[in-house]
Amino acid sequence: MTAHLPETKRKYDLTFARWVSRNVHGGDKLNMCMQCGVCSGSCPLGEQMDYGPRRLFMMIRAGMKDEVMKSDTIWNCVACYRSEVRCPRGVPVTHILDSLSVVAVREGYAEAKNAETTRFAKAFWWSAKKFGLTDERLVTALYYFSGGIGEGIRKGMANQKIALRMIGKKRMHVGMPRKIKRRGELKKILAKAVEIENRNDAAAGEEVKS
Amino acid sequence: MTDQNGIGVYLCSGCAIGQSIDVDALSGIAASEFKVPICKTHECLCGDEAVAMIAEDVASGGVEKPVIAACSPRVMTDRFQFDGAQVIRANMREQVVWCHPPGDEDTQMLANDQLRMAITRATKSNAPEPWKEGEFSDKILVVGGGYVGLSAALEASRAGTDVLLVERSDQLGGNVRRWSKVLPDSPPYGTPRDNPVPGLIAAVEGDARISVMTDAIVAQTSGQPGQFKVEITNGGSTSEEMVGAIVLATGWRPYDPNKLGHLGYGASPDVVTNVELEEMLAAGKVAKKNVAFIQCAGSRDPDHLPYCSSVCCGVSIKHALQLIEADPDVMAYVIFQELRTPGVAEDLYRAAQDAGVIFMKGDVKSVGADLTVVVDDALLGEEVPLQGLDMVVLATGMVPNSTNIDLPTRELGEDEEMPPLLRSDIDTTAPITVAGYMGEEPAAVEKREETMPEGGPLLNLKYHQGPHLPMLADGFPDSHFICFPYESRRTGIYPCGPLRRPMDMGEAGLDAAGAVLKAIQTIRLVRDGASVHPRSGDLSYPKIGLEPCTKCRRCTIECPFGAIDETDKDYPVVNPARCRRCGTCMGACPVRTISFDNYSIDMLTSMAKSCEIPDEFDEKPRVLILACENDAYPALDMAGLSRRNYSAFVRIIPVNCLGSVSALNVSDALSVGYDGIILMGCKSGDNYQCHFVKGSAMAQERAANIEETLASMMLEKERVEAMEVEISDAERVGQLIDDFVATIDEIGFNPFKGF
Amino acid sequence: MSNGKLSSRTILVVGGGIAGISATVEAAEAGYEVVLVESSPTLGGRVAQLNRYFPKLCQPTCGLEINYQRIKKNRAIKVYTMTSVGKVEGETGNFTVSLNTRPRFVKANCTACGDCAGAAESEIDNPFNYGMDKTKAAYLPHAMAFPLRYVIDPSVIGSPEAEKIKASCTVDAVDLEDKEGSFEIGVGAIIWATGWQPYGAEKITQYGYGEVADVINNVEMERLAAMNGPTAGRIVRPSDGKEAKRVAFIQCAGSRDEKHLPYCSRICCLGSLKHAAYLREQYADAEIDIYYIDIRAHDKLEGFYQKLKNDPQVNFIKSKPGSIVRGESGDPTVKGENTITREIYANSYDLVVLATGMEPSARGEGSSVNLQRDEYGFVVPCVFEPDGMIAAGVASGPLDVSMSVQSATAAALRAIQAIAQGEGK
Amino acid sequence: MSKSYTYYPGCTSRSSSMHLEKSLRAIAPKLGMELNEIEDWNCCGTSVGHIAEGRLPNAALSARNLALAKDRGEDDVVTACAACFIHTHDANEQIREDEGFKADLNEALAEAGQAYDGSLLVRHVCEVMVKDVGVDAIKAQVTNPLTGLKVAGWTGCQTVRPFAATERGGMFDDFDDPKFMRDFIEACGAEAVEFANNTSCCGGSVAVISPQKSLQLMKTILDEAKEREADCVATPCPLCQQNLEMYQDLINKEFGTDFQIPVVFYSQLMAVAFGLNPLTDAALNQQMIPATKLVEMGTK
Repeated sequence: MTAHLPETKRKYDLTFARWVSRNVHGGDKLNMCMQCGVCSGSCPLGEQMDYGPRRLFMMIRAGMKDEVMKSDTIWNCVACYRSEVRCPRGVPVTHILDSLSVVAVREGYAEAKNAETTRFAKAFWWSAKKFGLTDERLVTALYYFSGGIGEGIRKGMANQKIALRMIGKKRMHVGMPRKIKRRGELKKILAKAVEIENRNDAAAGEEVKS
Repeated sequence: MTDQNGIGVYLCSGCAIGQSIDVDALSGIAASEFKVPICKTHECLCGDEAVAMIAEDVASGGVEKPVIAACSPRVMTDRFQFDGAQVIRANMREQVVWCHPPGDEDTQMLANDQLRMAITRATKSNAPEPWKEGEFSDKILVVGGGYVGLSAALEASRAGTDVLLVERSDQLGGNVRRWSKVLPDSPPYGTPRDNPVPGLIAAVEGDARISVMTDAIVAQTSGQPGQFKVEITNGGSTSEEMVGAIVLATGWRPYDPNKLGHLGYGASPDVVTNVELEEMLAAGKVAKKNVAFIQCAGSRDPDHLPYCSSVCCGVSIKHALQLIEADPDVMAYVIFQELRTPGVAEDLYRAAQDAGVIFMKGDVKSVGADLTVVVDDALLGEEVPLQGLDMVVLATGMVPNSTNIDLPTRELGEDEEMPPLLRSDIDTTAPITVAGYMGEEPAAVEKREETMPEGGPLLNLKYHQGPHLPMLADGFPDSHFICFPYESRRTGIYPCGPLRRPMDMGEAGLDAAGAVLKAIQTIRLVRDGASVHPRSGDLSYPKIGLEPCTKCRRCTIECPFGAIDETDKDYPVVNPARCRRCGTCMGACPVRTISFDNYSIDMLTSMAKSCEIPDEFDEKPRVLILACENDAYPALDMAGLSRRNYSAFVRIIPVNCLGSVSALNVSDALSVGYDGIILMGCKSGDNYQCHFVKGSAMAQERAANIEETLASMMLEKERVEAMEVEISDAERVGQLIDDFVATIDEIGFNPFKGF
Repeated sequence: MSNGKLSSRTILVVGGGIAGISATVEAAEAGYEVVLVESSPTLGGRVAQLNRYFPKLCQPTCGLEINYQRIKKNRAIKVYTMTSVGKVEGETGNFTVSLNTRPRFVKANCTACGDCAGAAESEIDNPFNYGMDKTKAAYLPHAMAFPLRYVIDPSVIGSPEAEKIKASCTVDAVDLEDKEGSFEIGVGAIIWATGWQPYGAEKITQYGYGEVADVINNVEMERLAAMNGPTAGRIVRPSDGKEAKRVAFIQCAGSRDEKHLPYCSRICCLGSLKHAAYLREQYADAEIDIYYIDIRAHDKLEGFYQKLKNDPQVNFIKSKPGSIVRGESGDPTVKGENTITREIYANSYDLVVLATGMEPSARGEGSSVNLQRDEYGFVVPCVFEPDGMIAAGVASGPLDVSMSVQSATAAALRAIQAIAQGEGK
Repeated sequence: MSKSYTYYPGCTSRSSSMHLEKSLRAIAPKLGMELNEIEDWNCCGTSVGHIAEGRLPNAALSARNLALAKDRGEDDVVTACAACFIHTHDANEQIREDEGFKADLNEALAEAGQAYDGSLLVRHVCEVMVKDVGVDAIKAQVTNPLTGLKVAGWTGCQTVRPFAATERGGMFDDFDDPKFMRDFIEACGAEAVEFANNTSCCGGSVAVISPQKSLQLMKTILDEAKEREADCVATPCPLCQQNLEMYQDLINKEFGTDFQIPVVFYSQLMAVAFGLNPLTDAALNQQMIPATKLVEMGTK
């Protein structure tokens, strides 16, 4: 995948902000942010974020591409939507953070620092694509082990008790994973969607370069 | 004994008056002491039956001055209005029975004196003859042909009034004439709208009621509302016009950008002001891609303009929107401290955000010749050099044209004094105080130096107070700007628009209409010889007996409204239509030769003297309260309404304004045996509340002067006190009175008692 | 008036707050007959409920007193309280307006002696103090009420108490049979000065108004500070009467918020600054935090802002708080992000005041009339084309008192123009 | 009168929140709701799924479900899972409003011979209960009022956000202080204790990835439930239920507390209150922390 993000030469070079506005889902509403701080002040994990949504949005305006893309703020969103529903200007905070995380992965910013989430996402996607359903046991296991055998065992052990209790209560499926019937159909749809997504990305990249 | 002809006394026994005091005893006083021919008692004087009774007495011609001894003069005013009669009220309810114990000897004595004072007032009061001399003009002079002046002229014309519009430059339209777009004042609030000024100019030029003079200045203004004589100089020749009222719409000028070197003005031709950009936009496309707007360029800056110019945030937003509309690739930055788009103008802010304008909060540290703007970015928490700009716009503020910048200050005549300017209405360095009395008195703060305004006067007023309008320290004309924003201290002259305070065009348009209404109203009232606000409709006016006059000029100097001129023989001459009937002149006159038909020093003194002063063996001190009728007197009524008891040793006389109280009233009262005197008025100082501007201040000054008199009479200075109360001080006013009476008790009785 | 009509030179003013009163006296003193109708029992509107005006910190009743004197002395003015507009028919210069009256149960011959209140036993929530205290069911709206005339609350009508109240009146001013009524007048122009109401703070659920103790709104704060308020001017917490020394003000509580009031209400910043001044005077050790987005102290009001900004005990925190919750100690706790320091705070206070905004009054007057309103419900002011329907004061937009008077004075002129136009027809 | 709804159960209905599914199925007939499952539905792709392949492939998952639902011919799609609701509703709204997005997705759907135009309305089952069924109708079904049971009604975040107070979200409750859980609890005859943490977040999917960040959030919720002496916490959200129940031991270990607070679904409360079998119908046998008092109430 090609790097699409525009180069920013200096602070408040608006090319990055404009790119975000056009290419990040909900990014067009970022303009409306008036830096009131209600988002960061409402976030359950606000204290654990390096910048918090408000400052992150200001940094997007200021063209601070690398800092934004490397920020842990986009990974700590718990998707409670509290900031989004409280925002006086209707900025879809959760959607924007979500979409920024996609960009961060695609542009290669996320792997190193936020491998946890991306690994989990990949495990999750693997299950959805393969079976059409999320198999919690397999997704969890795959995620645990995606960090290496050692880490997998450590995490697995830590949660083993929970897993066993879940299984005991018939709330975790064991045995062959459940699957949807027309998996072939789904596979075709998803493959096409990926193709279109890449096509659109390329077009967006062209736009930036021109 | 004075003349009792035409006096009828009507005593009410309702509202607990009858149960609390002996009304028959009052009746006896009217008959025996004052020999009043008619004295009637009724259990509900405000009822239909009793009102009809009084009306009949008035109609039959026997009673010209009904004295109503019932409730406060502030209530039932409409019930006790009788055509052709001068109604005098004795406040028996709120200030006697509602605040003093029933059946008490002191309460009765108070009631007796209350009646004595009212009857005395009646004997000393004549029906006012209104002043209506000479020809009156209905025409309105509008000075200034910009947006506000044009609006005012059209507003007046549409109300059926003739207008003379005078503009100093050679064409109409003012600052806004050359602009392309202006701020919106109607929906959609987020879209700049087309400039209305060309349309207004056409409308004015096509309006038969409006005559226009350009290239013209007002060389002199004399006379008074209804009869202003205005000399207008136009291209070397001078003509004289008679007008009824004046609307001042001389507008504003941009703050001098040459004083903004610290924001890069002058360092590069691409550092421009918002006004310069306005003209560039009107001239055509502005080929700039990266533009920064620096807000508060000169405004909100103690080294430049202390106030917020109100419109600059909106104007920069409008400019950014215009630039982006012409070229969507424009990058516009607005660097602000507090973004001010109040009210529905918030829509404009949102429109700009939506269009991609970037707002940065922070202080500008420097602007380089290469147009690098260094911003201490408050939200990023770091200093940011904003580079790659090709234009920097300084959002400069508005300076009121409260002086004529084209003219040098007129040479003062030999007998003219420098105009006294009011001090700043708001002193930002003073400690916080709400009323100034609840906590500790704030320490005195040194005021900014009072300076003469730059430039020549606008109207060249031929007033004793000088050719300028009174101004506040921030350069705006004085106004009672919360409740009565149009009240300037020059009756019949109404500043409006950004001249009055910084405002946008929507507001300024309304302001023009408001000023025109006041002008029309004044013209109408003065024709009838009636006062304008706050004593609207008062037909009396000060009359000066020249025989005893010592030409001391105190009346001319002290009149807050500049209503008194001097003849060439130095005698004072009143312009009744300028007068607002506060009586400051009357209080100022050392020889009591200024009085109104129904209000005089003699009347106040006689009322005070009419009270019975017990000798010291009775151990009943007497304290005279001269109370401002607008704040202090209602506060005393409120104390009654809430049944707050206070000392019954006080005798209260309402006055038009404390400014009308003379030092002589005080010495007269002391000489007849009053033990103490309270001058009770409203808040003075920067946040003055006095609707005659300086009544309380005058009272304080005079009370201070009285100290000398007291010393010469071998009396303690504590016997006379100027107090400030507010209208809602019902509880506190009682406490103040009780404390004062306690002080008098300590000092002991006035040795002149019974002298 | 024999045919029930006034002349076409008459101006009807709807709403007796500061804008309506100003429009009335200004038009009347310019020589026109004016009918002023007010739906509540007294004139004065919202300003009568203010303790002081910014920035002079003087008392609103002072200006009201002058205006009442102007009304009392002017025979061209007729005032109808407890009266509202029903239907409007006709056109500029010639409107027929039906006015609806609510029963007051007290006649015009009331002397305000107070005997009826003495006889009344039951109590109602005191509307003057926004229900923060009680008043007798026979009551004077407040000491500066105009007209100075009692009101009997409909809740006691039909009870033996009502008969007792009636019996107490020595001038027979109590009329228990008083009914709703209506009458028609003819006027040439109508000024709508229907004013505003505080935005419902309970709608901003995260701020806990009505749920968290000692979270109040700005109009309630105004009453707390007033000598004739529920606490006789002592600024204390409603929950336990404790002195409110550490106080937070939350700006833009509802305003500048697309989910509530998208516009800026203009007055709230200065209102909170004024409240801070009240506190600073009352308690030497008061500590005040003002949470704001932008302090909107336009024109000369800037000086007042600077004055408070220089006070070390008044802190300005640029932050729109996320929420207000009950803290562990039971005190209201404000949570959010300080946008300048990036600090996430949870600060406890004695009292939290929500600076709620203004919305156009929903009394519904004129709802049957085709007034041109903007998307926020404000009546769009007509410029240069007087159509005989004129907005004044906050009915036309979020204005402060000074601007309301300005707008009302302009409205008086527009009404005169409309009449002149009508006469020219 | 029964009304038929197209129903999307979501993956957890088959595993971790099987008890929600079971109890809902048990009470639905009593409330006149006929739930008709979308045939061969797939995972909605919620949570972090978009990170792996992007927004469009992710939305394609929902688009397939919606296309299949559309074929059933009913106007609404109802789901009981908060995450499924947000994700599917959001995808649906984007398809409805964004023509380009709709075209792209239909291009993908065409691969399987399907199409979708955005015309359905995705609804949360709680919204249906509040708006279509009504609290009174719920109350009318109560034969075994849960008198004396103190319940902390915990709505969580996603059930009401970001859609509850929007036109398309049904305008059924407030974002910050929703009342419907209190109404449901009281309709069942139980006591709804004051619960300030009504919409507090449990940490959501971040809890799976880094539990440490979320434990404090969950502890706050449990603290209040304990302080209010609640017998149990009731929630509509599968993830909330799972997190709060699953991590209690870890919280106890981390903070030295001794929480043993059952966390149940509103549907389980209703099932018991409606007189159904507490273990099988209400599926209380699947609680990791047994809801003993509730079970006892149902077995009387």
